Formats: sequence, structure tokens, C-alpha cells
Amino acid sequence: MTTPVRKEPSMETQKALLAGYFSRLARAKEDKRPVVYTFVPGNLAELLGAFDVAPVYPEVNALQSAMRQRSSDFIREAERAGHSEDVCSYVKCDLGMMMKGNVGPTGEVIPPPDLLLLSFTGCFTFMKWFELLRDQYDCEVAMLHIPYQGDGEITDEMRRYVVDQLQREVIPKLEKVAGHRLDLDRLRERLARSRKAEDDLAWVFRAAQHRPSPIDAYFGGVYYIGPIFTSFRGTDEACAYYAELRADVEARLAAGEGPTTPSGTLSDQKFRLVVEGPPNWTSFRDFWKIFHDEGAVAVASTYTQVGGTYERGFRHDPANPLESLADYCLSCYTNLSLPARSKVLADMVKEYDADGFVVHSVKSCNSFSAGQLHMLREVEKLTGLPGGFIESDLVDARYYGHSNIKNRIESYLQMLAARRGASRPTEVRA
Amino acid sequence: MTTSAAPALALSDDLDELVAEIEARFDDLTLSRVRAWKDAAPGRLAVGCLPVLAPREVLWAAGALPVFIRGAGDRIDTIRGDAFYQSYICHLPRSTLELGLLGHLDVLDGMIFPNTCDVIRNLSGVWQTTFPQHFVRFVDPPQTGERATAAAFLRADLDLLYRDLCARTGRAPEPAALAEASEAYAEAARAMAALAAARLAEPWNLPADEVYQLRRAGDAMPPRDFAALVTAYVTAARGRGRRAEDRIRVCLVGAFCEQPPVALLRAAERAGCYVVDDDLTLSHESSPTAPRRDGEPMASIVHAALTTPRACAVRYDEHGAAGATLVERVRACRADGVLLAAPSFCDPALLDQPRLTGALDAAGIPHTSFKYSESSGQFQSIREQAGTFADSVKLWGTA
Amino acid sequence: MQRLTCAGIDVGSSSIKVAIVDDDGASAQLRTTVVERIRRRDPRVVMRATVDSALADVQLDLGDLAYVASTGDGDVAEGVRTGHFYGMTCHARGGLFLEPRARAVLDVGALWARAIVVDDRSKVINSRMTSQCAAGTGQFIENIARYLGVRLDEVGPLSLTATRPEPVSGICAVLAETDVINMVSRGISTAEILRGIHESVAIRLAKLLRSAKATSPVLVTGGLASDAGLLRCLTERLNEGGRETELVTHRLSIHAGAIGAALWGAFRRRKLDAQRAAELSGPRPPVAPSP
Amino acid sequence: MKVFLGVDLGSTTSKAVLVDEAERVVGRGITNTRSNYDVAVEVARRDAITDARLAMTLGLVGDAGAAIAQAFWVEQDLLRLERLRQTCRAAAAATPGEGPRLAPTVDMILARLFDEADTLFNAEARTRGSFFRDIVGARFHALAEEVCQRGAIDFERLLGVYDRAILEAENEVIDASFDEMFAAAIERAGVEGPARDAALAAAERAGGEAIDLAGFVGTGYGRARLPFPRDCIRSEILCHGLGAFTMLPQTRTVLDIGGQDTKAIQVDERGLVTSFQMNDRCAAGCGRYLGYIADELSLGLHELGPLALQARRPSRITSTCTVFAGTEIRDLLSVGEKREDVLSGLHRAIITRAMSLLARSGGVYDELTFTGGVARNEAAVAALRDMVFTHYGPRTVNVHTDSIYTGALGAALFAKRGVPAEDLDDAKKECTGCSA
Ligand SMILES: Nc1ncnc2c1ncn2[C@@H]1O[C@H](COP(=O)(O)OP(=O)(O)O)[C@@H](O)[C@H]1O
Ligand SMILES: Nc1ncnc2c1ncn2[C@@H]1O[C@H](COP(=O)(O)OP(=O)(O)O)[C@@H](O)[C@H]1O
Ligand code: SF4
Ligand code: SF4
Ligand code: SF4
Repeated sequence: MTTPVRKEPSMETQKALLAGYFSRLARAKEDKRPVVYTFVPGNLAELLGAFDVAPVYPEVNALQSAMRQRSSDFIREAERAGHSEDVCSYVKCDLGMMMKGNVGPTGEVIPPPDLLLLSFTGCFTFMKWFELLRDQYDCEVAMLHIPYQGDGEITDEMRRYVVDQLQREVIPKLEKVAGHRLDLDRLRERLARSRKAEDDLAWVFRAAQHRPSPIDAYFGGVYYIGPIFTSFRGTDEACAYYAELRADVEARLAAGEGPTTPSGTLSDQKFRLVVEGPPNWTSFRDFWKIFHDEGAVAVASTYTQVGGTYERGFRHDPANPLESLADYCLSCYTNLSLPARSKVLADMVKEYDADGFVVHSVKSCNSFSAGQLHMLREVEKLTGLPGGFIESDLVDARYYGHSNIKNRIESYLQMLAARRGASRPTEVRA
Repeated sequence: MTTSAAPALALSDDLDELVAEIEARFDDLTLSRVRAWKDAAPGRLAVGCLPVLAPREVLWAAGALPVFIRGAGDRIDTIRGDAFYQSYICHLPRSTLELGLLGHLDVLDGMIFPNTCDVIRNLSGVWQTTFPQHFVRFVDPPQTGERATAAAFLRADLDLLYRDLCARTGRAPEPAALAEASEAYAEAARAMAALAAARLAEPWNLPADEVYQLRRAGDAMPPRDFAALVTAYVTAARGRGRRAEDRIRVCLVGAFCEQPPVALLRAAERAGCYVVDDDLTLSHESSPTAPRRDGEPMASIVHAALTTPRACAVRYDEHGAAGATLVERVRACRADGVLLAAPSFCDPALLDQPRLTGALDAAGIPHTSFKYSESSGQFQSIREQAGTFADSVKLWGTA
Repeated sequence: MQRLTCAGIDVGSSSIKVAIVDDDGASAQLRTTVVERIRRRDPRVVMRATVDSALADVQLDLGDLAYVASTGDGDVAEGVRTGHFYGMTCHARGGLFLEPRARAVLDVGALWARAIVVDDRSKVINSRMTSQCAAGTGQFIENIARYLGVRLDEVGPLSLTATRPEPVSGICAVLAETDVINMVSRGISTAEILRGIHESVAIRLAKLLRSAKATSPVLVTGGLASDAGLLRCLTERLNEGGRETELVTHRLSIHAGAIGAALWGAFRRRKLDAQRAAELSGPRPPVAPSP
Repeated sequence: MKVFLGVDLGSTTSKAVLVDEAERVVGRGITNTRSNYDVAVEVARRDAITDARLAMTLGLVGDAGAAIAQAFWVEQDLLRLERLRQTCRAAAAATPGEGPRLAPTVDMILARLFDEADTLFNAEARTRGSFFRDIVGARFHALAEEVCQRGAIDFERLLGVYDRAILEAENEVIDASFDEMFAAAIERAGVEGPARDAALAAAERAGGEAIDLAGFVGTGYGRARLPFPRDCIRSEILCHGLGAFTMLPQTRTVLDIGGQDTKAIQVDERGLVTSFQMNDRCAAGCGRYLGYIADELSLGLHELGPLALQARRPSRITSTCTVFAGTEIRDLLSVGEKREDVLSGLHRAIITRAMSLLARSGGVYDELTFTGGVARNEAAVAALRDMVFTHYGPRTVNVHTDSIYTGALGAALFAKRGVPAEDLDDAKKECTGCSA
């Protein structure tokens, strides 16, 4: 079913981008670049880029720590300092890292912030997180309140409100730490570059409509979104990366090949799945392997929409820079209402001709998880397909139960196979 | 106007009868009294409000009774509600859904979901699909403190809500009605302040479980009726003439969106504490005289919402003063210590705890903390903890 | 100061402990300790028998005692006790009486485990208690011992002889039994199984201590203090990663709660007497503590 | 006869079912999974084959059949009892210091057990689903108590001997020839004259037909450890769904409460699973919970249900943990609550958890089939009926007499339908535990 692991050019590029980011970050103070901490969903990368500040994404640090098996230590440290077992592990991982000297995932020290840009998109815990950070750093905080699309739409009031806050709160504070005024043209240039990369990324995700799918839109997808969800959006580097990625995928598509996975290329795809929810980072490869071993490929995922719904059609618009940033923040996946999220999932199942969908619920994240069981039922109703449900955590290894997840995934896929078998009697065995 | 009529509530001045009345109201999970209120006059609506910040004046002015929904505690088995939530999510949304699925909330015409946390935020979506007959509204009061942009946004939202509700009740969206509603709630708040003061002075006469159930009774009462009930209770309870026991005075602090079971309050008091202050029913605690701005009632309401009087975990702590505020409160009510309680799996409340305990430590105020769930039926560990805490304050004094 | 003879009754979920002390205000002396397992009998009856047997030891009557303090499930001692103190208060006091250097007390009983951080006056600074899951306490070990046909007092020594602990995956105190039975059939020695169980309990206890921010040295009290196998695993766990935590125990650890209660009883008696003396000249003081 | 085997290796019991080519059940076997998985599977499998053969034989016998069948199983249990006598002697001898004192007592108790064999191992015990271990254990217990009251022998010691001995005795596959046992059974049943000859002839005729194992599938909690090739393993969810659906074709919702897990399964009109939820790793709410409580109260498992049904005012049990519930009931009993009320509360507590799981899996559709060992408990069934009605309105709730075999039946059906012959040949080469 599989062939040996192959490295593709875009993978190397992605890795280099990330490494470059952390070493530039470590030099930020020498380079006299102000440091701004902010979050991935609703991050204002182009605006930060226009000010040439160095952004830090605490969630990215947390997930990188987890993939390097360091998160458990950090979480323990935060719990020792009085944090509850119950709360979001991203927060604890980040706080623990800070308590242990703020040494980042690459071993370089992450500089303290000059500004906490609390873009409060799609997650309430962000706010609590920054309250805790502010106690430690005693620096300027810019609070950007992104209203939730609770009633299912973005109203003019919401958009105006966000733009207003950008103008009166965020930009002035950035101007203060950066020491210069905003150059609107630079912002526009960046937005134009974002748009170009977004086009390529969306094309890559859409390629999963082919059979076999040349990509894995969940496990592979999280690598693809790395640059565009963080500081690289709006840069030439990102444009180059996405062009390269697209070329790689085009080549696989032409060759009729499936995605490259840590356990080899998955071309013999027995199940096409849509996945909801973030992955587990502490056992990322083992987690992926469960799907791989069953011949299951993710053809679409919602996690790859948390930092921008490009696959669903969102594009930055250089013509209306602030409105476009506002729309970007308002439209991130976790800022959608539950019925809207169910619809995204159902649409994905249909558009990508999936055999089923799996909800991965993580203990940490109320923003994602609270209501997922309801979504499961709703999507089942909308698509007529059964859904699978598994649970673990983002970066807290204690909550990842491999055999349990494996058992559930296997049972789920056998169930899909049995249903398929019932309509095609010769193929009872999956 | 029906809402401004004098209280129709006939109240006894006998304490036992009052307490029975309070308990009956607290236990009225099927909202039969709300139904009676609605039936008493045409055009009345009842709208459920989830914690914490619901625009109750706006509802009341439009002729809709705000009914605060704070889960069902340990009073029903959560069965179907559990189907909606994984084990690592707090209990409140489950029992709230269970109430809905059992038909107990059928009397409500709609539900308001204020942005309290991600769980309640998402519950609004669950509600939209599960109870399509309800008018469901999500309100997102800005967390940014009082800024012109925030006020304008909230104002637009509330204006719209007011107009929509009035369209349903058939009233004119008059500012005067808003002013009258604010006044009615101010009256309730004054009664609440008197209640707090009385308890502070003689906690042995106003036990925590009674005071709490009284406030919960107010969750589903017209504001002036509630004020009358509170006032009657305070008078009667003060006359109870109990003797003070050798107990310590504590503040009970938490997020208190999900409420602890009443038995937990009893367990804490029996373990040797007097609860002299708590933040159990947050939404009732607005300041007694809502600040008016240029005489324009909606502006006052918006202003009050943005400058919430009481710090709590689900509001952004703009000035980083949550700890200092708590220390002040403890000192103001001459408490010997603080019981920090938080619902299990409640991110806002639990993330706040280390910040609060840090401030208490710095101020030399003893404290202990525990988690609970509204449905827990076992208080052994809470009794142990509160008891040990009381023991140690008693044996060693405050420091 | 006058010497007071006081008793402490610790009503646990599996056994009842009684201690009698002489206290002269400055120092105290242990007169006797008695422990009796409840074994599905009426706790009130067991309590009374245990108290009587302790009194017989020192040849005193109930009436000779200056104060009888209950702790644990104190209601059981109604009719005998003078007053009540809470479990952690007593374990702290009794713990420091047994080991004055201790700065944390870990009480592991049949159903609960408590980590108690104390100062040198045995004041409780911080504490944590296990929740509603028995997967880390005495009953768990007891169940396993029963399945293995091992007497409780053999459990510790056996576990110490194990060389390769067998990890127990089923953390549940009830379901672990299946794992254990299966291990038996795979030919794994009793010692190794017990060691595996001890490891899994130790992980939980270490976590409890950490979350209470316990400081060294830690005195283990309660029934499991006599389980040397558990103590070894816990010591290893606590000192993982170079953290230096000294774990100590005492022959009378299981009596810490009862001893503490007796000592607090004496303390309270003096306080009440002083108040009574003052009463002659001043206003009425508050009533006795209400449990 | 061509047969297909389904094995459900559960956490507490191992079940085997044989179906023929018409998908009719021809044999069942069950044993408890206390100790060794391989042995448990092997015992269940052999029992199922023996059962099939016995059924075939008795089909030819006529009236005397029932008596012979009963005697047959008694014979089988006697073989194991003999093994137990040996292991008990060894265990007694190995008890440090006390060996010489214990041995005669142990021997005496076992002799009593042999005497009581006909009543001990009667048909009722079998239909109640009590296993050798439980039956013998309970009686040993009682006899030991009697003995210890009189003499100076330590009760705990005596039980210790039994606990060790039974482990070993159970861990053996007892090899016995069908024909010999059948002959002995005729003897035991007191069948004589022409009836005896007819029975012997039937055995000979039936013995002529080979039982040909044409396929097998394993499932259950311990399925990963079954000595079966991967292809012959099916998820227990699918097996329970199909099994329940086949027993009762109107089934749309299945609730299975086994020893260590609870499953709520929804199936469509073809018996295919559409959604499921599982609860595991915590004994609260599973069959083991009841077992634990039965131990606490010194009752037999089968006594719990009937007792609970006598309750008038069920107690409210708040502990979620099995162990804590154990203490809670002791507390409740000590403050004077009635045993039946407490038990009723416990059953309700279990079913409440199951109801949550059902809700989570999508609800309760008509009809609901309750399977697994706990479905044998009348009080659990009553509580389920009650709560289903409260929360979902009128629904049919089925409990099939064979419900404990649901998973194994599903597996056998998968074996019949699913695994093509050529694969099976391969499989047979790898498979050691199951070559017929
Ligand atoms: N020698 C021993 N070795 C191991 N465990 C023991 C020993 N003696 C008692 N225990 C355990 O200690 C527990 C009782 O401890 P105790 O502190 O008296 O509990 P409680 O106060 O809850 O009754 C029992 O569950 C038993 O398992
Ligand atoms: N005769 C009986 N009466 C009541 N309950 C029973 C009876 N037999 C078995 N049980 C219950 O069924 C459980 C075992 O169920 P089973 O479905 O065999 O589990 P598993 O498949 O996990 O082995 C036991 O734990 C017990 O609680
Ligand atoms: S709750 Fe979810 S979105 Fe929020 S910080 Fe945690 S992981 Fe991120
Ligand atoms: S209890 Fe906490 S987590 Fe739950 S709904 Fe309330 S604020 Fe949110
Ligand atoms: S896991 Fe076992 S010990 Fe823990 S709560 Fe569940 S039944 Fe109790």
C-alpha cells in the first residue's frame, strides 16, 4: 500500500521558513524590532509586517514544544504554579515555557513582548491568557474585540466596529511601539501578496477533490497552513513557498499519487474523510499513522480554516485594507456559529465526495469542542453519513490514548466499509 | 403600563412562610410562576437569559420578563443534555439543555446568550437548531472597557434588540419605558444591597443557603416584586434572634456562572464558616443607582454594561486589578478568609484562580480553593477542606 | 501547667483509630494507641469497642478524660466526643508530633489521599485531596492483594523484591483486577504485579503532592504509611528529575489523625477553661466549635 | 455439517456461537474470562462444539433428551471439580505452616461438593448464567464459614487456598471424549432399557457427521489478544449491532452493558451500524460495578436484581465511583435504609449512565434491544424501561434470552457472510487457537 518516505522540495522550504522565523525572533532585540505577541486566529500579519515588528504566536510555540515532546514539562510547571488540570493546555504550555526561561522550540530564547496584541477572535480563553501574560510582562496591551458571528452573519456594525478599533486602538499602539506611522501602501502591497499565496493554497486544498487525493488536508494540511497562518502572510517568501507547494501537488496529481506521509505515500485510498477539530501534537505521527494504516485520507478539514477560510473562498483585498482585515478576523472558522460550522463540514463532505467525517475533540479547547457532539448529529443529518468521534488533547500527552483512538477509528471505518459493502455485496470485507 | 404597577405580590411577614415561598420559587424548575405571570396580561413575553451579562432592563422595558437560566443544579438527572457535551466540559450547558428538552422552558419565548465564554457562546448555536421555536439572540458586550467604539457597537445591538422585542410585544420602543425599567432594577439592587449589609452584620441570622435561594428566586421575578420579597425576608430574618457561633467569616468567590448545589453552601457553613459575601448570582449585582448619562436611558444602560460594577472571571480585567479588588472586598466585609470555588472545567474561573490567590497571599489573607460541579452530590472533600480551613483560622488566627 | 489526659478518635472509612495522650501544655506524651478495622460492622459499635480497649490499656474511664476529640467521620463518635476537628488539621498536628521536621504530610487512607503542607507550628498552609476516584488509595491495593491472595502486611515486602515492575494499564481500582488476573495467567510474579500497582499509585500520589506544592520532608501517615513497597516507588517518583524530596514515615503513622485530634483536644480544653475563667468577670464568649 | 464460529472475548465472559449455513444457531458456549484469554476462548469454543453435537444427538433421542442433557453438563462440571480437588490439595499443602491443618478440611469440603453435584450444577444454575467458579465458590464459601465457626481454622486462610486453587483449575482446558461423557450422562440420568439403547444409537449416528468449521470471526474487549489473524477480527460494535439485529430484526438501538464497558449502538434497517458510543476504563456504570456491589453485600450476582425489584423508595446514590458507591451503600445501610431500596438506587445509577450514553449515540429508537450480561438483571431492565419511557416516550425494550451471546452471534454471522474460503486457509495456518 505504501512506498518509502520521500522528501519534496516544498517540505524543506517550509522547514527552513520556520527555522528562519525563530532565529530572526531571537535576534529581534539586537535588530531593534519591537516584539508583539498575538494569536493565530485573526492575526493581523500584514499590519504587523507593515510595521516591521516581530510577531510571537504563543500557540505555535506550544504546538512546536509538543511535537518536540517538551510540552509535558511545561504543563507540569504551570500546574505546579497553581493552574488547574482542567484548563486549556496551550495556555499552560506557554506559561510553563515562560516560567522555564522562555526558551523556544528551537532552543533560542523568545524575547519578551513590547506589546500584547489581543485580537480576541474565536476564543475566550485568549483573553484570560493575555491577562496572565500581562501580569508577568507589564507591557502595553492592545485589545481588539472581534464580535462572534453568533447569529450567523457579519453585519455592517460588526465590520465598522472592528475597523474603528483598528484605527483607534490597534494602529496607534503599534505606531507607538514601532516609532513610526502606518504606511498604508506597504500594507496594501502585503495584502496583495497575501492574496496571491492564498490563491495557491486554496488551489492545493481543492486538489483533494481528485481521486486519489494528492494531499492529506488534515495531517498534511497543518504543514501547509503553517506559513500563511503566521508571520509569513504577505511576504515574498510565502508566495514562493505556496507556488512551490502547488507545483509539488501538481506533480503528484499528474502521477496519480497520493500524499506523502511519514509512513510512505498513500495512494491506495480506501476512505476519504473530512476531519473536524485540531490534531493532537504530542503523538502527531502515531495519530496520523492510525489513519494511514487503514488507508484513510483526509480530503478536507476545518482546522485548516482557523487562521483564515481560504479554501472556503476568503481573500484579502488590497483595495480595502482595513475592512479586509476586519472581515478576515470575523470570518475565521472558530468565530462561526455552530450551525455555520456544521454547514461548512457538510459542504466539505459533499464537495470532496467524502465517505465520512471524523470529529476529533480536544479537551483543551472549549471554543472547538463545546457543542461538537451536537455538530456531529447535525452533519449526519445534513449528509446522511455517519460520523466518527474521537477525543484527546492538543499538547497534553496525558490525554492521548492511542489504543482507544485506534479502536474507535477502526470501528468507525469498519462501519463505513460494512455500509458500503451492503450496497455493493461483493466487498463485505474492507 | 403593567410593568410599573405596584407589586402584586402578597407577602407574609412570617419567616417560615417566607422561606417556604423562597424555596418554592427556587424549586420551580418548570417555571410555573413565569407562566402565571405571562397569563395575567396579554402581550407579555418571557425570555431566558444565560449568565452573566444580560440586558435585563431592555427586556423588561419591552414587556419581556428576563428569566435567568443557571442550569438545573442537582435537581434533575441530566440524561439527554449529556449527549451534547464531552466529559471535559462544565455541567451548566447540559442541564440547561435538559431543562429545554424536558419542556420546562417551553414557557419562554426566546433566549439571550451573552458572550460569557466559549461554552455559552457555542450553546447559542446548539439552541438555534434544537429549539427553533425560540427567538435566540447572541449579545456580545464588548470586553474592551468604555471606549466610544465599544459604546456605539453595544448601543446599536441593544437598540436593535429593543426594537425587535417591542415589535413582538406590540409596545412602542419608548425611552421612558427604559428609564422606568432601569428604575425598577435599581430598586431591586437597593434591596439586594440591604440584604448584603444585613448578612454582613449578622450572618448567623441570614444563612448562605437561604440568601442564595432568595436571590435565585429573583431569577424569574419582576424586579419590583423581587425587591419586595428581599425586603420582607431581610426584616424577618433579622428578627430571628439566633446566637452567633464560633465560626469564621469567609468570602465565597468564583466565576459562578455554573452554580454550586445548595448542599455545598450548607456543607461549607456547617464545616465552621459563615459566608458573609459571595458572588453567586452575578447578574443581580449591578449598582443600586445606575449612572445616568445626559438623561438618555439607553446610554445609561450601555454605560453601566461597559463599566460593570463587579469584577468577575468572564469580564476582561482591563486594569489588572482583579486581585486588588478582591483583597479590598475581603477587608470591607471583615472576612477571616476566602473560599475560592470554581466549576470543574471552567476555563475563565480556573484561569483566574492563580491570579487571585497570588493577591490574597501577598495581602496575608488565608484562602482555600476547590472545584465543584452543579450536580455533585458528595461534599466530603469540600467539608474536609472548608473544615480544615476553619480549624486553622480558628486555631491560629488570621495570619 | 496542669496535665490533661485526652483522647482522639479517628473514624476512617476502613478502620477506627484511638489515641490517648497526656499533655501538660508544653509537651505531650503518648499513652496508648489502638486500631480496629471496621470490616462491615456497625462503625458505632466498633468505635465504642476501640475506645474501651484504649481506656482499658491505660486503666481509665471515659470520665477521666479532659477532652475527647473526634476526627474523620465524627458523627460516628457522637455521644462520646467533646468536640470535633477536621482530618487535615489532625493529621498535620499528629504528623508533626511524630516527625517534627516534616513540612508536608501525606495521608493515604482507604478511600482518600490528602496532601497537607504545614509549617513548624503544624498549621495547614495548603492542602489537596483526591477526588471521586479510588484509583490511588488503600482500597485499591487491598482489592488487588485480595485477588492475589496476599495478606496486607506482605504487600510491601513482596513489592520490594520485584526487579521488573509490570506496568498496569487499567488505572481503575476495580478494573485493574482483570489486568492483574491476566498477568497472573501470563506467569508474572506476584511481586512484580504488586510493584506495578505501587508504581501506578505512586504516580497519583506524587501528582497530588506536586499540586499541593508540598515541601520536603514529607511524612506519610494513614494506613498506607506501613506499605514499604509504595514508599519506595513514591520516593523514586518524587525524586525524578533531581528534585530532592525526603520521604519519611513512622511506626505510628496510621495513628497520626487520632493523635492529632487528642492533642488539639487538650489545646481546646485549655482555651475553654481560660474562657470560663474569664467568664466570671467578662461577657459570655462564643460557644464551642460546631462540627 | 458446515458451521461458522463467532467468539466474543469479553472482559468477564467469553462466548462462542456456532451457526450453520442457514445462519441458524447450532451451538453456544460460555465461560468466564477470569484468567487466561487463550484458555477462555478455547473452553468457550469447545463448549459450543459440544453443545452443537449434543443438540444434534439429542435431536435423535426423544423424551429422555432433557434429562440426559442436564446430566451431561453435570458430568462436565465434575471433571473440573476433580481438577479443583487436586489444585486445592496442592494449595493447602503449600500454605506455610498451616498445610497439615488445612488439608483435611479442604478435602472434607470438596467431598461435600461432590455429594451435592446434582443440585449444585443443575439446569437452573446454567440458565441463570452462573459459572463453575461462581457456583463452587459460593458453596465453598458457605461450607468454609460453617467449618470455621466450629474449629480453629482461619477463614481467610481457607478462602486463600480456594482463591489460588480455582485460578489454576480454571486455567486448564479439560480434554474429554464426547462419547464417554455421553455414556456417563445416560448413566447419571438413570436412563435405562430401550431408551438407553436409543440414546446410544443416536450418539453413534450423530458422531458420524463431522462438524466442519468453515469460518470464524473473533470480537470483544480482548479481541486484540485473540489468536486470530487480523482479517478474522471484527469490532465488537459491529458484531453487537448485527447480532442484536439478527435476533430481533426490529432493533434500531442496541444497549450493551458488559463487564467493563457499555456501548450504545444505532443500526439501520439492514442491521448496519450508523453510530455508536462507548464508555470504558472506569467501572462505574458497567457490569463489574454490580459484581463489586454484590461482593460488598455478600450476595450472588443473580440475587441483586430480584432483591432490587422489591424496593419501595429507591435511595439516591450519588457516588460515581464503584468503590465509593461500595462505601456509600454501607453508610446508607448503617443509617437504616433498606437493602432493596439501596440496590434499586444502584441499578438506577447504572442505567442513568447508560441513558446518557444512549443519548450521546443519537437517542432511543424503536425498538431498543438490551444486550450483555447486565441485561440478565431484571432490576436493570426495569430501570431501563422506566427511564426510556420518561425520556423518549413509549418504546419497545427487548431482552432476548440469548442476549449474552449477541456479540458472538454477530461475529459468527460475519464469519458466515464475510470471510471467503481461500483466506481462511491462510488464516488456518497462522491460527493455533482455533483449528477445529
Ligand atoms: N500493613 C499495611 N500494608 C499496606 N496497606 C495497609 C497496611 N495496613 C493498612 N493498610 C491500608 O490502609 C488503609 C486504611 O488506612 P486508614 O488510614 O486507616 O484509612 P481510613 O482512615 O480511611 O480508614 C486500608 O485500605 C489498607 O489497605
Ligand atoms: N445471571 C446474572 N444476573 C445478573 N447479572 C449478570 C448475570 N450474569 C452476568 N451478569 C452481569 O454481566 C456482566 C458481564 O457481562 P458480559 O456481557 O458477559 O461482559 P463482557 O462481554 O465484558 O465479558 C457481569 O459483570 C455481571 O454484572
Ligand atoms: S481554548 Fe482553544 S482556541 Fe483557545 S487558546 Fe485554548 S486551544 Fe486555543
Ligand atoms: S461554568 Fe465556566 S465554562 Fe461553563 S459556561 Fe459558565 S463560564 Fe463557561
Ligand atoms: S476509574 Fe474505577 S476507581 Fe476510578 S472512579 Fe471509575 S470506578 Fe472508581
